[in-house]
Amino acid sequence: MTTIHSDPLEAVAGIADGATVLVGGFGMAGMPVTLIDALIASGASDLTVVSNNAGNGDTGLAALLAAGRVRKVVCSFPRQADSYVFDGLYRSGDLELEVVPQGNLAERMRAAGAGIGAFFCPTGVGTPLAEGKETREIDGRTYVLEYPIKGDVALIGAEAGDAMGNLVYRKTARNFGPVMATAATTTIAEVRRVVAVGDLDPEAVVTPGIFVDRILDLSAAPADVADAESPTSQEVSA
Amino acid sequence: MTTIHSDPLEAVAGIADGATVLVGGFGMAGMPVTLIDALIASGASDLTVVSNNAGNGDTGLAALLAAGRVRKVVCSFPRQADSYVFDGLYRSGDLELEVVPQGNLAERMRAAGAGIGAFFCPTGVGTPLAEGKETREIDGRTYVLEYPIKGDVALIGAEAGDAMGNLVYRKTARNFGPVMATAATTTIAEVRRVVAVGDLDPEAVVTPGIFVDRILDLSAAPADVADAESPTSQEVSA
Amino acid sequence: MSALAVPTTTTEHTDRGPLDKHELAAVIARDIPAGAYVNLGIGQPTLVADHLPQGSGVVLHTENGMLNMGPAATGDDIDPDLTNAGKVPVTELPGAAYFHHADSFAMMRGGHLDVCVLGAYQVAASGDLANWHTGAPDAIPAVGGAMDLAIGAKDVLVMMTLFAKDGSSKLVPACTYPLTGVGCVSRVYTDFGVFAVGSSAEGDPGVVSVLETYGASVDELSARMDVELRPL
Amino acid sequence: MSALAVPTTTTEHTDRGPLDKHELAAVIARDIPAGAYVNLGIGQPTLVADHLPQGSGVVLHTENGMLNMGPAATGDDIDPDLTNAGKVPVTELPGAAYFHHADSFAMMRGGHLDVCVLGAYQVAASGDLANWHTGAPDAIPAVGGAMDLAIGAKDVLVMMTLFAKDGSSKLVPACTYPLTGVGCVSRVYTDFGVFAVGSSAEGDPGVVSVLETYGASVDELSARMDVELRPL
Repeated sequence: MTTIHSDPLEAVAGIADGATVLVGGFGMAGMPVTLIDALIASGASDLTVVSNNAGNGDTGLAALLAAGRVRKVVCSFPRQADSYVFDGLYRSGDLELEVVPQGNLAERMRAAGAGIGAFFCPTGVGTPLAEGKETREIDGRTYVLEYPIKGDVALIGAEAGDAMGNLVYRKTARNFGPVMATAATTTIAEVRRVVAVGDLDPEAVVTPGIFVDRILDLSAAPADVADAESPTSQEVSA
Repeated sequence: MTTIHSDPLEAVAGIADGATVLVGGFGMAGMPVTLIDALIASGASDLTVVSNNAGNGDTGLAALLAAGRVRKVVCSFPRQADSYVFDGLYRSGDLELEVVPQGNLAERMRAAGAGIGAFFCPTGVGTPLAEGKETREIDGRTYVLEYPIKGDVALIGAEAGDAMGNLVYRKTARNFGPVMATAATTTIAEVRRVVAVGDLDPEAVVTPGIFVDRILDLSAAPADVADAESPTSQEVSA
Repeated sequence: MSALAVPTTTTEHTDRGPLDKHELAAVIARDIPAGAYVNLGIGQPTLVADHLPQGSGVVLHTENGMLNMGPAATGDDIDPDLTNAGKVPVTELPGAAYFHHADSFAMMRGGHLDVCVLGAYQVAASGDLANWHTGAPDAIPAVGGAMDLAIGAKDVLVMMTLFAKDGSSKLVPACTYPLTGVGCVSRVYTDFGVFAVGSSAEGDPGVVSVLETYGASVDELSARMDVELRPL
Repeated sequence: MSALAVPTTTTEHTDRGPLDKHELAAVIARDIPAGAYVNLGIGQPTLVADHLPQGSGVVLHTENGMLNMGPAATGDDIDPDLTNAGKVPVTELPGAAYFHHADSFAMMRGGHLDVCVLGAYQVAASGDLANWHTGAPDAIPAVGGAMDLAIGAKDVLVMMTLFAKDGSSKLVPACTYPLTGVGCVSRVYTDFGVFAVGSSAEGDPGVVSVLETYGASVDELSARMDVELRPL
């Protein structure tokens, strides 16, 4: 069952302190900006954030980090030209970091969503990122054993959704969204528009509704989260 | 590079004796009937066939089996009401059988296509199909280690394709096609129609052309394989 | 993880039962939570769809690659490209989605389905399931999606007759047929009653909780079974 | 598996070279087989696209989820939803396809790409690659897709200057920087020459085959490098 929301705070209500939050997007493409702002406003803290990057400038993920809500970041590429918020917290020891090769990040979340217990992966063999990990030679090639990354919550951005929870994306903004949607107990998607059930071509649905718990309809949401009403007591199972 | 063919024999040319052939379809939906007939006509033998079923009646896979071309079948469900060709060959000891749970069949081919060396899977734990296989407890659950199934050739059916090799499917005829396309060295698809490059919505392409080597255009193919010309010397790398 | 309602006391229906397969399908349909994602196995479990109330919001999954499957197709609606896992032509409801086999079974294996309803040869008190092979030496093995389905939902419900033709109970202390899955069944729906098994059963391991009986009392059923039954 | 043409003899170009980055990109583009599926890494490797001949049929992959990527977008064509792996706005060519990150990296890891072109800090004679981390103790580690790309094509080509600013060779007997991948590079394209390494090199392990030189002879390069060079 998918619920449709126009209030961003209601859409993120119930995210518990200590939760692992998967955050979609690659650069700004597919980044669930409104949901991240609502997560900041919700007050949840001690979070583990799994995302490709660790925030840019002063907004979005960087603002979540700056607000002191994040205990650990799991990502492939934290260091960027304008990742000064992350850089400062990391250097001061206030933020834990796990660096994961980008494809392993995706595949480990895919494994979580697909019920795979662990998998032997050739990426990173013989590098510092495989140190201490189990390896095995299979058919003459060496692999590293990698474990699933499961989220309590996924926050993703999509192009359009329907009341069944089905989602479609747009161009390379698709990136991590479909994978994260499968890997979290509760998946929350912000979409540019909600369409009537039956309007999405069943052949072209990228994320079937079974993976989507809540949809935030950006076309109906207030422009600023601060204008939104206070959250209801809706619960997220963690 | 994808090539488009109107001659079924040309489309399957070069499949070597002893090859492992992945054959799409679930029941008749998505079954590459014309390619299978062409494979029979090509004379290739000593094949290992990986498919969900092991043929029905006297046509398609059953005809391939009846012609004595298959050494081993890897499938989830060989025994059906009209699988008498398979049944006879199996009981007489003329055909080797590996039964694989349907989801493991799909996931093992997915692993082959995705470069995964092996994966821990919860399906079949404690059953006869896991006997002799490595198991491991991870986070309190027991898993069986499963290995990839790679094909030399995949024969699949799709709805439409373009000269880039992009494919779309129709309804539940999609089934194994997209997975097998990733898991074989050479993928050959029969399509009901070939469309101009640019006519397929890039958001709705299910199998990107990188996975497709040859397309048989059924709308341009002769009605009967016997009417087709003899194969060229085109080679399939195995 | 289970979303099934659990009754507080055992009800012995002496006014009705044993149930026929349609009545049993109705009982299962009654227990499926509104809005659940459900896979109905091949054979009798497909009857459950006929008894889901209008507006239940239940979404049917078929493992050959579809969500929001509609009823069986008839006449001109029959489309060879659109079948269920039993290869029976079906229809598509608004809001459907198609996906390939690896994605479909990932959906199951990943625990995203709420309920799966399966037939069985035997179910053990521990929740072990045997439904793919009778173990006959001359039988050709064929598993299909049975093992994937067995572990592929938050609640795996079995729909079967309680007794085999020879009168022996199919709900047993331990399965004698080859297993499909270990400890995977949460509830067993039969013509004579509904039972919670495995981790869904209350109390000691190996003891089956009786939720309801039809046409027989718990004591009468106990007398015909080797497994220990316990009312709620 | 490699589809790269291998020259029969080493050519020492004394009339040109060392090459600038555009000339080097043209040399790489010349060697990419027609119709190849190619991933061009962030930075200088993207220059290779400018030198692919019309009608080459080369299809560009970007690991953030697209095949048949077009040139960089300018002006009104800039679309925030359509970027390459360097987050630079790009365009879409007819016949493009989009897919999610797990599918995109499965495509790489599964060996479906023909060629990947990457920058490097160091490459070893064995084909080991170091291009993600200088090992500086205060550096914040960031790998992105580097390790996935390193093992993600039938041929991994490195594009780099042969010598570091301090004059030391970046083609080395063994990498001193943290590795990105082991034995994964097949060919190294530099301003001073083109080298086959690892399993692509002919002869003894640890010896580098020289395919071409630019503005220097093999002997002149050998004098400045610790790795053993061998002409074809």
